[in-house]
Amino acid sequence: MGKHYIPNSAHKEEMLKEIGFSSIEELFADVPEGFIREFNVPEGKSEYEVFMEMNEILSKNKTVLEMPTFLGAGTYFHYVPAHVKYLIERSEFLTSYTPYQAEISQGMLQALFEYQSLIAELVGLPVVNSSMYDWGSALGEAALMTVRLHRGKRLKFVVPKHTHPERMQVLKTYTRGANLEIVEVKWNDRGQVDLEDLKEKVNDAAGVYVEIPNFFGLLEENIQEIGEIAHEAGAYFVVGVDPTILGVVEAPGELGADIVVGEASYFGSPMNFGGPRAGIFATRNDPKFIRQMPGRIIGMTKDAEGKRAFVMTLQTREQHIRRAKATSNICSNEALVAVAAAIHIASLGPKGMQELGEVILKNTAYLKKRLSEVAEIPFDGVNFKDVLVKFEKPYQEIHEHLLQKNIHGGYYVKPHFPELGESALFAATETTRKEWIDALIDALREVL
Amino acid sequence: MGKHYIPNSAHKEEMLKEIGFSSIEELFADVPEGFIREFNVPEGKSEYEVFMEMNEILSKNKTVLEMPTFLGAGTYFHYVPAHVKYLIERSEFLTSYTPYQAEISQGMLQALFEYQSLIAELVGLPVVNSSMYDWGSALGEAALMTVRLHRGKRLKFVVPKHTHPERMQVLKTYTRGANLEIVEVKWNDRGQVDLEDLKEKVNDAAGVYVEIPNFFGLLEENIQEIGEIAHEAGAYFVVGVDPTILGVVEAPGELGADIVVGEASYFGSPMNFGGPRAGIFATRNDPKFIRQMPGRIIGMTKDAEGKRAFVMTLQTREQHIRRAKATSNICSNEALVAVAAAIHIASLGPKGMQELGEVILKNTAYLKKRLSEVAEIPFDGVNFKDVLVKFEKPYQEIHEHLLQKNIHGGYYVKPHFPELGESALFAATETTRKEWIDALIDALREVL
Amino acid sequence: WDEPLIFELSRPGRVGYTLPKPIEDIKVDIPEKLRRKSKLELPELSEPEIVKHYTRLSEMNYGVDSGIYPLGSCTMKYNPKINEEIATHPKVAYIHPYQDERTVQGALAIMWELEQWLKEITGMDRFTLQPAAGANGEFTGVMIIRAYHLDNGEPQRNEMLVPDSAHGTNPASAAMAGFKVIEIPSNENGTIDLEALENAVSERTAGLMLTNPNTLGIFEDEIVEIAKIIHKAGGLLYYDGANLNGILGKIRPGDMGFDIVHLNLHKTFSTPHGGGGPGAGPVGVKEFLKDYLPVPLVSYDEKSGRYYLDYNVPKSIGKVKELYGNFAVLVRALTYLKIMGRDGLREVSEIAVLNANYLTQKLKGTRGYSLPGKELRKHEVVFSAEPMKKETGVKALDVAKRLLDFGMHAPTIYFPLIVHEALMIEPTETVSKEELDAYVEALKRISEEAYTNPEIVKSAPHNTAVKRVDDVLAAKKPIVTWRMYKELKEKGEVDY
Amino acid sequence: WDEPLIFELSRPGRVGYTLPKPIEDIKVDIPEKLRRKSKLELPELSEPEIVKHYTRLSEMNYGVDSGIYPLGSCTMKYNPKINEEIATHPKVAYIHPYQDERTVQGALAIMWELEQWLKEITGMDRFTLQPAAGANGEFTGVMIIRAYHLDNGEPQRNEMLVPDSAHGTNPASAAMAGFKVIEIPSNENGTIDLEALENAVSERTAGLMLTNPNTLGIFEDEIVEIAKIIHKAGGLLYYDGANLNGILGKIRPGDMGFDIVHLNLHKTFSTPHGGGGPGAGPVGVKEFLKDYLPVPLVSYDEKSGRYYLDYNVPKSIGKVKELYGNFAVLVRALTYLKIMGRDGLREVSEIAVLNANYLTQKLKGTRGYSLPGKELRKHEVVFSAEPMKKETGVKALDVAKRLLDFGMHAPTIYFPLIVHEALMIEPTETVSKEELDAYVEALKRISEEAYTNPEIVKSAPHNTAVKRVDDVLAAKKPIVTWRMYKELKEKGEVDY
Repeated sequence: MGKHYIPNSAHKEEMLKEIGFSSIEELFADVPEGFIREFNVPEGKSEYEVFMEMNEILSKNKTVLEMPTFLGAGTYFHYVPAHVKYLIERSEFLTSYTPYQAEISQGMLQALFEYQSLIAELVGLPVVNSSMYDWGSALGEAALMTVRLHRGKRLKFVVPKHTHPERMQVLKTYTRGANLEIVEVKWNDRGQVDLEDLKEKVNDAAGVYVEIPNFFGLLEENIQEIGEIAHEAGAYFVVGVDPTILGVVEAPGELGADIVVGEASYFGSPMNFGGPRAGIFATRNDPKFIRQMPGRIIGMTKDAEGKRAFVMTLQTREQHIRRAKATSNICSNEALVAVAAAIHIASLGPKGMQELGEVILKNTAYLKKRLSEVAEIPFDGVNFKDVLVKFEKPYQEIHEHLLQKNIHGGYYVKPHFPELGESALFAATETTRKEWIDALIDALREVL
Repeated sequence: MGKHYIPNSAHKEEMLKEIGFSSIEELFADVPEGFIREFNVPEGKSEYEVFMEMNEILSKNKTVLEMPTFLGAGTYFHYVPAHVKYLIERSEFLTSYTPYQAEISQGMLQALFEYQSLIAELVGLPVVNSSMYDWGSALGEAALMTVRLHRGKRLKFVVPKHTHPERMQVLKTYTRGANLEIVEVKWNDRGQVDLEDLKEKVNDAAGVYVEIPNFFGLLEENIQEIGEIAHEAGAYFVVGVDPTILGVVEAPGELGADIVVGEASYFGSPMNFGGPRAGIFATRNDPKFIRQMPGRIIGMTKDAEGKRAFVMTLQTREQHIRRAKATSNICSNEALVAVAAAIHIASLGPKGMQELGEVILKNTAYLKKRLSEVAEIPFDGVNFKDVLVKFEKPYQEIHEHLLQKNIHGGYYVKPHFPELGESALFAATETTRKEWIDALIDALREVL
Repeated sequence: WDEPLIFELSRPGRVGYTLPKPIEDIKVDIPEKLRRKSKLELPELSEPEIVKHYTRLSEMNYGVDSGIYPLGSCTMKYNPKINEEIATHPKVAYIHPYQDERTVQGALAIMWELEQWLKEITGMDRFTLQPAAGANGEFTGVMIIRAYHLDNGEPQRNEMLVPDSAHGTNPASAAMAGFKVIEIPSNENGTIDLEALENAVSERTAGLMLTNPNTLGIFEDEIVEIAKIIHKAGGLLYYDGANLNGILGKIRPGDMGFDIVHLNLHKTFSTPHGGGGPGAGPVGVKEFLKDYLPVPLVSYDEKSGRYYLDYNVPKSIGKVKELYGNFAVLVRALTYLKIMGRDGLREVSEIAVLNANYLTQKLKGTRGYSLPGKELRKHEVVFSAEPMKKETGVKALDVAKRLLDFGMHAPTIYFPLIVHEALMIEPTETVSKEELDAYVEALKRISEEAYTNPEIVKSAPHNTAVKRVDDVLAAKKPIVTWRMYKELKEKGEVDY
Repeated sequence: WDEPLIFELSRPGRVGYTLPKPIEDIKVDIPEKLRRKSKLELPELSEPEIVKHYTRLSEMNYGVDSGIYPLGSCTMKYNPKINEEIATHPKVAYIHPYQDERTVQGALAIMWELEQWLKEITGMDRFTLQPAAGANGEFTGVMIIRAYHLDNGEPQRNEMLVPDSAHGTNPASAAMAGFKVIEIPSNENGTIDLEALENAVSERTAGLMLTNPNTLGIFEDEIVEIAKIIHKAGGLLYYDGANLNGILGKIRPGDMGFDIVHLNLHKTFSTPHGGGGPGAGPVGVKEFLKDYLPVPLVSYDEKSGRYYLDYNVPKSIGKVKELYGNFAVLVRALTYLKIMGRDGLREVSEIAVLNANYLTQKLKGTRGYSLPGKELRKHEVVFSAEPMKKETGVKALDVAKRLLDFGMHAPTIYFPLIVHEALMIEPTETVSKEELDAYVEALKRISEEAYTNPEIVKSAPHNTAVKRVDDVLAAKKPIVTWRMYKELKEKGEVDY
């Protein structure tokens, strides 16, 4: 029953006596009668029994190590170097709280400062917070920030219709309280944001959002133009980015973004069935922007002896001080996930980042080429990770056949975008192996 | 190719230049011509590729978590609490060397001192070294020590014939150089050391050895008598012990042992296909014994300011000082395995040790009871972990049937002791589950 | 020691990685205007250097495994290592959230089983495990309240009541959901002032957000009356689970009248806090609110014996986070629950409360610290250093910093806001009597120092890697990235 | 800081474990005379306390991840974390050595594949992976030499030649195998004196144990002649693999004429040393010696595609360790080899040698340190502090202790024995140029101190958790367990 976690279980009477109580019940004397009850949950077990139980339950999962998997759509099988996991499991990092006491938390503070710094280099904006929950919640916060930047006078936020559905849902929930209207812009026949449609809808927008790459896995070719359209209309330009692309694609900050959001956990974390993750949030070095930023920020300063030191800063924006007027309600964030990302990014360095981007581009191109042998690829353009494929047959049939062949096919897109027909996203990363793709194409040929 | 482990790969020319060399080849100029060659091994690979390769190879193992397993015979499936593994993987422990520089190695030194201390409490002898390679090599060293204690004047070492075959083999190899004669004592019809036979053979012996429990899993009932017989003949008494029994069975030191050996890795380490392990080596607090001890020993002392400190001690016995005249050639031992054992033992405490012994005794008794329903149990007495079972049919047939039922049967004894017929050792520990035994008995019924 | 920034350790040419080669060397043309042209100024280090850097940084950090960490309202209990072993299992790490349900039955079973435990522990009827942290859970909860009232045709219910002792996230979350926040004062006992509450409720009342035990560690013993007032006014009662450790396994929020609950798995349920996250903030609701929960829920189909992701939530507020929550955190919590069980969970709150009261009684009466509110506490206690400040000039902050010198983590300070110079101490059940005694000793010694040698306290800490950190400077001259630092450094505007 | 002994942290009643209940509550009667009656004085602690204790102890220890660790002849290179991840995989941990071979094909494949790598790397024809460490490997090797000569009807070959610069394990292992040890002197170059060797060989010569590069870090450039002398005399040439890092991937012992080789996987092959073990010391032999190897070997049956344990070794020396060796260590080494590959292994020795020579040249000429032997080194270098000792009284030991003050690990000292006041420095390939520069700087600074303020060096270390440790006292008054300590303490014989 876990008594091994509770040292003073053995000293109840002694301690009670020392403080003049006669029983544990007395310590709960202020609880109204009838509230204290027996719970209907199992008795405690030994660690061994639970180890076996959890192993047994987990054995029912089939991992991507056991089964070639072409799922992407916002979650990707990247390889995380072993030293990243090893380092973040060190208990001084793992078991610490938010670094309220800077003097004994310099390690975590510096690691988070480094995370912020590394993200700044990647996204090309110098102000970065120490993480949001994920890309989706970062997008929600970004939208709200554009409203604050407009002092609440603009209540429209423009997004491509082909924004990732999960993120779109989070965005909508996040902005409902602020009565923000989410306006969707069409895609054109190349699967890219329709600039004409955007121009029609941009008026009075607080912000305009675009993703690199977009939901179809395509590089949006007109990022800069979209930013210009936004800025001309007085809207702020928010870019969402998969940061693994940033060794080969220009930093969004250089492309005109006022706010950059994205997913940091693509570095340093395994997929973990979708969580934990960590949202990137970056903005311009401008007091107006900084004041409106959500989330924890680590800053550099000095100590009483003039030595460099790190500390949580700009806290007057935050909930524990500003309460109802805070820039966000966020308190716990995803610090350890951010540190893992930092270690991974630092391990890659500039050369590794570029190489990673190139390997993924090439593997995606190979997957696309092979898929085009057996199915329709509706959109041309450059793909990164995801490739939209359109089938003649109901995709569920294809999916079943692949499963039988011990292959996990792609992400079914029709439920979100019925106009695209029986289409699915198939994804490649640096971990994708030629023999997997060969087996996929063989299996597809059998069923198509 | 692993350049990520080698920081200066990037600085070859710069460094060579600084020290006045023009090429790496020049650094190898003293190597006779023709020796430097290309090796016929594969090119280096990325960490991800090797991760996948090793995973694939390992997937061909079937673990005891996947398959009820009744193998024991010197290696047992004990459960190791997760915090043990977690702690010994901390890099300050894991990546340190033998603690030559005491001032920056107090952590490992104290942990090993604690290991020695915990073992001393278990075995009832106050002098313990910081580990041998395993039980078998500790036995070999113990035999050699009894010879040294006799100044080489006795060259006979008496052991039960039913000593574990692996340990017997190691003992023989270890003592061959010293021309020690290994004399085997018969077992009686209860599977215990035959005292009459022992008395006949004990003359001029340097040492007499016995195991708790013996190879058949039985408690030798006459440990004290065996010790007395040894001592009367002027021989030293060496006891080998499975330390997991010592919460319920008297400490060998209290039963008359001069030297205790055993396997420490039953605590703190998983089976690991048989290694690493750690041999226990303990003896009396008597300068005569201490001087003849093999292996590293950690001692308590003080530092220049009078503060308690720990250090490797009694090194004049050892190879790096004594060279050919050392008490043993051992240098690297099994320090981390010993620390793991210490953490595990400390976690159990006196109550846990007793409980562990009792649970194993009871589970073994249950296994024995159930096996007796379907086969012959040749020896009565109290079993701990192993139970010798004798079948009418060739055991290989039975083994094949069990395998087909996803059960791994016991250890086939006939190759070592043909006189016992088609017998095998089946083992239980605290990890054995009722449903495993039920399945085993069902499967045995089918084939017997 | 001083550890340079990783950028300062960089040497051109070094690499800390190996990547597999591409499957085929296809040339891919990124449109010219999108090709990266700006310099990617990342550090260049080898793996051994990276490992040394972060190993050293870790050694400059204090965690639960380093010593007592009695941060009030944070429940910094021991994080069992078995949780880590299970949660880092390949069968957890290497599954994709969009896998066919037949290939992730283990993951879904874990989520489903965790929900059953949480339901029984809280007395709620349905849970979402999606929220990533407490505040994310609060937001989920108040969005449900919002949706419920709108659905009931009561759009005027736009006022959220929050006690003045509440966590800052409560008003912040309510505000994010579009509510007007009404603060309810506490009485001299440290609990909610019933009269003020009566006066505050109206047809505009959406609900009340409450922790119980509250942030003073005091059990809101008038909870039955509170619930009546809120429910009678048509509002909903929201339970902030930050302090559940004080009643775990003994008392259920659902039985006390709460309609919605969020839990902090990284507090009460022993998952590590990771220096600020990841946490997990599941939200449970009573039956009548379950149709508002975020999608998807995890359901079990008895007929097929299969777990599945249930998107059939008619009035769902949508999603508050991508996918299904911080799954690896959920795994840890379930592992913990199975080990603790009914008997263990109850032991948790009993010993947590014993420890807090032991500390309270031992420290009580020490010069300089007063004890506002009722004496009997649950899992935590709030002392005030106001007398000390008045008499010696030593502030709660100074006390906190001085504690660091003794190798102990400080309590939460200056919270709750209703206590001046607050020292909010939550020992949890996983510290030993000796640690409590040592903590009391340290606080007593600091009191002595304050009255005899206040300077030593005011200038603390003295034995830490860095001396007192200047947070005013940090806010005045924000440097939050290497890029900003370099710029200021080049301009000669910083000397650190 | 000071961390009490775990016994001193004990409090009656605390437990740090949970055990499953027995399957059935059968009463088992242990014979009265065997029942434990003596008290089991183990400490009683909860898991959080145990974790804190060992976390603190670990923080009082220096490892490869802490900084430079240039312990000569120990090859303290970086231990890649991927090795740990693979080696702690459940498929490694949870297999029993006596499992049916069909259920452990993965484990056997790993051993078999590792052997293929080691064969090619050393130029040997067959390997045993059984030895647990270097010395255990040496013992295996010399036992094979013994068996070989006996088998050839030459029982008189009972002399083992060992250079005076050899590791202590060489003579110790030879003696354990029953050999008489004959020491061969080194010449002024630091290599074997050929003439002395010629004079030493006879019909009693069993073999010569040699490291190359030797313990001075110098390549035995007359190895061809050495091999000829030994072989002509009827002896065998044994290669001590401790220094293989100096020639890894470039030169093979087998090509140089060695008949038997042991390797230290925990040195050259990057497996961690664990504070003194576990290591692994595989032994490889030329074809004509393979029938003497310990049982079992791992073989592969092409026909069935199956790996198996091969007990068919006709003249086997038996076993030198239970079972098959330190398997989990073998897994780490194979992981390393696969990542490094042909190109990486060569890079290892090239950079290891570059680093050692860089350090040699940078330090050379510093007052107080002389450089005995040839200048060109391989993986390590031995300086002598004899001039310093003569001129200032500062000994090699003092230099070593002073280095600790700079947060650096000391070199091996007083070894090899042929160099007085030896400082044996092996940087390995995994340290950076800056670390080398800092090390040279520190040694130069110590030299300066020795000549200006010797006391500061002689009384070092000053910045460590404990000051210089009294090892004379430790040997004079041996206290090696808590039990011994308690006894002496009770008698008042110790004040620490």
